[in-house]
Amino acid sequence: MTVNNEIKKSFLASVWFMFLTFPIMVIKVNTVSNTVEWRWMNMVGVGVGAFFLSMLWRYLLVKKEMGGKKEKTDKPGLVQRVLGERKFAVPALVVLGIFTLVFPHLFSMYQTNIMISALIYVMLGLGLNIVVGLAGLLDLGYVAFFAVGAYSYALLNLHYGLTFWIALPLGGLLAGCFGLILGYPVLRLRGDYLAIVTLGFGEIIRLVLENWNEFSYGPSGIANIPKPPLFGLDLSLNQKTIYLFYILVALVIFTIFVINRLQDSRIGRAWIALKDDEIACQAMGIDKAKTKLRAFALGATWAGMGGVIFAAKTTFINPASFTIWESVIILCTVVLGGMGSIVGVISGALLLILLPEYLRDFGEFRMITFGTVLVLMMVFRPGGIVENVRKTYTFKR
Amino acid sequence: MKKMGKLFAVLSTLLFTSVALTGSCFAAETIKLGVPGAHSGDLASYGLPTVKAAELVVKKINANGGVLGKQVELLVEDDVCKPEVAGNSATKLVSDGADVILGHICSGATKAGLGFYKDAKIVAMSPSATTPDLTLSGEYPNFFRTIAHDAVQAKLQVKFATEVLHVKKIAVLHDKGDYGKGQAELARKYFTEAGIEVVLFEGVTPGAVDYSAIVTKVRRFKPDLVVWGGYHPEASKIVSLMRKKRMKTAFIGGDGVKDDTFIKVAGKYAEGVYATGPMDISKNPLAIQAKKEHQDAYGSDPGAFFDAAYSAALALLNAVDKAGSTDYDAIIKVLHTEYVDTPLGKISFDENGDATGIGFSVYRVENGAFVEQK
Amino acid sequence: MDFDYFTQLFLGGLTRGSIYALIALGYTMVYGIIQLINFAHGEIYMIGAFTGLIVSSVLTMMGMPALGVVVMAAMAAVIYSSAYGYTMEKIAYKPLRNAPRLSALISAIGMSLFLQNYVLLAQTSDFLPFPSLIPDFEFWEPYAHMITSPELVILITTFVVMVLLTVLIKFTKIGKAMRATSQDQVMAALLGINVDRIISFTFVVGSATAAIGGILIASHIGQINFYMGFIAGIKAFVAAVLGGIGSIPGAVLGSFVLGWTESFFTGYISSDYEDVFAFIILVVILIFRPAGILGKSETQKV
Amino acid sequence: MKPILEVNNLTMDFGGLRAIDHLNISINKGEIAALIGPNGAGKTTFFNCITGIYTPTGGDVRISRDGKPERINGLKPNVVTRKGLARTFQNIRLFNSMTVLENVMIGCHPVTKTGVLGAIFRTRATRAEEKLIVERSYAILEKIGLDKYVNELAVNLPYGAQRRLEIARAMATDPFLLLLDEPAAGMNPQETLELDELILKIRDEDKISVLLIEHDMKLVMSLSDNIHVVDYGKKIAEGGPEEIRNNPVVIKAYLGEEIDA
Repeated sequence: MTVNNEIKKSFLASVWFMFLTFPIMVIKVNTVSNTVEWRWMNMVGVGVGAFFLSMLWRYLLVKKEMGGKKEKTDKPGLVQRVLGERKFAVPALVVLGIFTLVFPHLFSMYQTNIMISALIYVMLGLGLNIVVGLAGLLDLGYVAFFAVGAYSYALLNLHYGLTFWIALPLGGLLAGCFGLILGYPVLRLRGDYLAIVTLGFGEIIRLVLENWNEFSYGPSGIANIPKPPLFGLDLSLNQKTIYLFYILVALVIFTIFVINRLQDSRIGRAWIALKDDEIACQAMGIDKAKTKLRAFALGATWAGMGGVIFAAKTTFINPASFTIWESVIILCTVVLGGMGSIVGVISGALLLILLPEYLRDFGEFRMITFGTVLVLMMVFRPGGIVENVRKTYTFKR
Repeated sequence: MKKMGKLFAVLSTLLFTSVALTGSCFAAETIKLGVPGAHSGDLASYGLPTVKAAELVVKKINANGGVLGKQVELLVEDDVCKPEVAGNSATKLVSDGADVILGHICSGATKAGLGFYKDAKIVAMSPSATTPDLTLSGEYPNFFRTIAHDAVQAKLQVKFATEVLHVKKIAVLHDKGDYGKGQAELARKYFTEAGIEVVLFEGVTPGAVDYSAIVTKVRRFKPDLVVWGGYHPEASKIVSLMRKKRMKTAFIGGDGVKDDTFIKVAGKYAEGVYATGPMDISKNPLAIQAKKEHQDAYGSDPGAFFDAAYSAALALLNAVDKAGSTDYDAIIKVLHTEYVDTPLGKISFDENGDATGIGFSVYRVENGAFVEQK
Repeated sequence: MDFDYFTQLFLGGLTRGSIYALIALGYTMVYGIIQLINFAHGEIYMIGAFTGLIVSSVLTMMGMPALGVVVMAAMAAVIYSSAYGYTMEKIAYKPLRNAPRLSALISAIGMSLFLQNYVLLAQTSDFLPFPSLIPDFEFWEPYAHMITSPELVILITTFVVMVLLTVLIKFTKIGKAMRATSQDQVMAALLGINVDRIISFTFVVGSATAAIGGILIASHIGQINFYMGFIAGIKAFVAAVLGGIGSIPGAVLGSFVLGWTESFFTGYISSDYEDVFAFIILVVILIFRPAGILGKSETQKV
Repeated sequence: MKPILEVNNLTMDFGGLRAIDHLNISINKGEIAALIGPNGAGKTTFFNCITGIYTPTGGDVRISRDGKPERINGLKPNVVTRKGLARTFQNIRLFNSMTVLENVMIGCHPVTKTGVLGAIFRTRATRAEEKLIVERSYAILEKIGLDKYVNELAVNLPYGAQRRLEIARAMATDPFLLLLDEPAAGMNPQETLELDELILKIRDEDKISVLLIEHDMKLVMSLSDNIHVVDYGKKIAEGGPEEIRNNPVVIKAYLGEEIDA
């Protein structure tokens, strides 16, 4: 009976999707001969595919429902348990460390290069995690600060010849100031209103960079940004890439260190309190404005530093790299990975940046696969890959 | 012991793959033609025709026995026209052992990719990157292009506007992009030098739902000519709206507009629009053939930069063939010295890397086709 | 002369605002009912335009008279967009009803990417010419330099759609159920309202207005492309927030304010910074009215 | 004796609606006072006005912690809390994604001062402060009887425990006056009894004065030194439990007109 029922449902789904995809999948107007091409095979494909996929879909949903029935627990997941146990954590970290160290030597420059991209996004993700994951402020214009960092390095280098190592903290600082400037007027806004205003801010920065030629060289961008120097040595491109990789690894470790410390500190707790309940948070004596601004500024600082590295990595920047899509992707890394969780955000960033790169073999199906993965991940694991777990305290008494 | 064996196996596999990934040093079984460009996102329609051109050229060459007795393989990489992605595509192509590169599409992405190719000693040829300093700066000896750079077009537009149209004042509009704004600025520069007043210089937002405000503004300034820097979709929106609003002001665009899609999209409103573009090739047998190949294979007319891409693919593979190897210096030498027959005509490349033999002309849309103006 | 110029910019802004409004209505309705920023809403509008194009080309080739083509194409666009909206809700949002709100947002972004690339793969990456379904009316010729016939049709259609929507929501049974659901889903369910059906219905109606917008704009600007939904979608979203998201008159007013802002800024200052100014207006309005122009700033119950 | 909280002519209007109408209330040191009245009488609004969540339309709110009176209306909620007024909420507002202990640690926010740099470098001062607040929070939880839940997420606690956690959290802010908004709502008789003891303990051991809003008359009568009755935003009676119990105005307000008939 149920089997019959399931088949009936799948059959209906199949018919529905054949109807749905009919004009776009089946009909194609040939503009040369002005004839219509009827691609009936596509319809058959859609029908058969929808039939089986809808079965799988319902099966997985039922399975998820069963799993989801459990009360929300604070039982740590596998990852946390492994990391929590010293006897697993230490060897795991050692292996990871060694792997990271030899990575650029084991793999080609291309692999190192995309790993650099991925690590930049890890930094950005962790930075945005402060704003969205911890403080609960939905920021859709995070890329603005990234752009500020990148342009700081590019322009300071171009005009004053400042090197990477000076530009790195300076870019971070400047972006942090922008974070304050943006944060101040939007303190009163909540939720989606905040999201749209930050989105607007991101666009404003990009448009200014695009239009103000005298300042930013407009859409033609700034080229020949130097990679970080190493004691004046003359490095080959490959060596420079490897060097940049190591710098980035160090910075990511530093970021993890900082965020880890922050989230279990007085500051971090205030952020989470703000996210959970703004009014109760204030009633606990926490200054809402200050706490929000702090989150904005710190998050922006990290984006700024990410931007400096980004400029050093690509050696050429123009406003096209700082569109709203970048903000969206960074937000995806945070939510997909698991809001507030460091391990989660790192996995999210690696997944989202490496996936499209390795999906290059799918060629034209790359982006459609990417979109599908996003939807599926959220439907079947809405909390993200790794959910955040709060620190536990022990008392000897 | 068994464990050790497994570990060893894993390690050696890792090593092997990494060597294989780095190893363009192995004698390649095929000649690899890298095709990086925008294949998804908002600029995909400028990148994909190049892939199709490369596919057609390679199919034909492979059917005739390939180059140097080897089959040609395509390595298609999407760069979404973004510099940072272009850097990754470029390193991927280098790692995968591409021998020559057909791309990138956008100037920004090209700039980002060229450094990697230069370092790896690979020749790159773009069908569409028109920023002048890519070739004129002399920084990239490995860069070539089968399209004239923007300064050539801008000068031609000035000449045509002053000598044929006798304009006194113009409005310059652009799409704020890398390509469009670059063109517009050169136009402003050369028109001003020629003593023509530029009454309006503004960018419009590509993809906006409506341009009536800017069109109204153009009407208010009463220019004799609107010079457009940018691609054809925005151009056709603006022209259509101008005509719908009963404005008869002349309109001239660059090679981003000289595209049959423009006429198709703008329809009757396209009539009378001027555009500069590569010399008329519609009589060139190779061009006719290329177009036919595209129609047969894909059931539609070729898209933007198709002919330039087709020619670039031919020029690159011809250079490999003539050079007798995929050696960098040999290929460059051939490109600079030998002429090759392409849909664009018989072309070679000057010391900067710009194609010679591809002249530019001004066209006017007459009865649904671009007609060369003498 | 100057007054003429002002009038033209005013009318231009009105047209632009109408277009935003047709898309923003869907955003605001969906938001009102499930508090989701439906990022893929712009894609529904794009699909409406594509369906309209495909159907009208096929019918024209079959030799149908122009008026029939217009009617059929518009109907097909509305039906298919609604179907896509309905299906999208079932797949990407319904399973996430109780999940964190950001997860639903990411799912919507995934959906947007999916639909864009689906059309890119199944159809084309090229710009396609869209037939101007609306002819130039002869009686309108004297005014055509001010506002073209298609623009006139856009204005009228938007007005009609808005009136119909208001009637639907204010005076019909299902409209009442929609309002109840948007106020309190649990309570609505307790009162015997089928919440799932109401949400589906909202998506269907929102998609239908987007589809109308899709074909109107496509025939106004004469071309379509798989990417056309993205920017229009973002702008409409801004408009919806500007007016107070969740509020239908707010979405319309916000759209007009945005349209006029852009139009007058372009006309009197510069189109270079047109969007910058649009966003600055947004920020300024939200600073003084944090819930948008017509949004009710909900005082939180303490 | 000087009052520690003195409210004079407090008025609060929402649009045309007057929620609080020239209310006068004063609380003395060491007192447990109750604010009672029918639903919708403006009790919670009163709390919101004196804790800074609403800005009153008129009137004065003064506190004096060490004998020095200070006007606090119009101050932000967080500032009010820092001055020593702590509150709980009628509709429980815990930080659900944090553990019980962390909820109380948040309450310690006003008494600590670690900044961003301190947190990053975990300076000696920071470590000492962390240690201090962990211990202090734990001590409060022990007192309230929630120590067995220390590492549970707040959201997973039973209802009665959540109410008590709100009290614990408020106490952590180091107040001199605790404002409890319906602390016994939803509790069973046993829990209410424990709450009764707890409030007395807070007053006697921690020297914190208490003002509570409550509908459980048994609790109010057994605890309070002084009871203020409000209706329609106006004070209708004040006095000790016995006095209020027998006040006809109060009976009328609670039971309506028909009692007289």
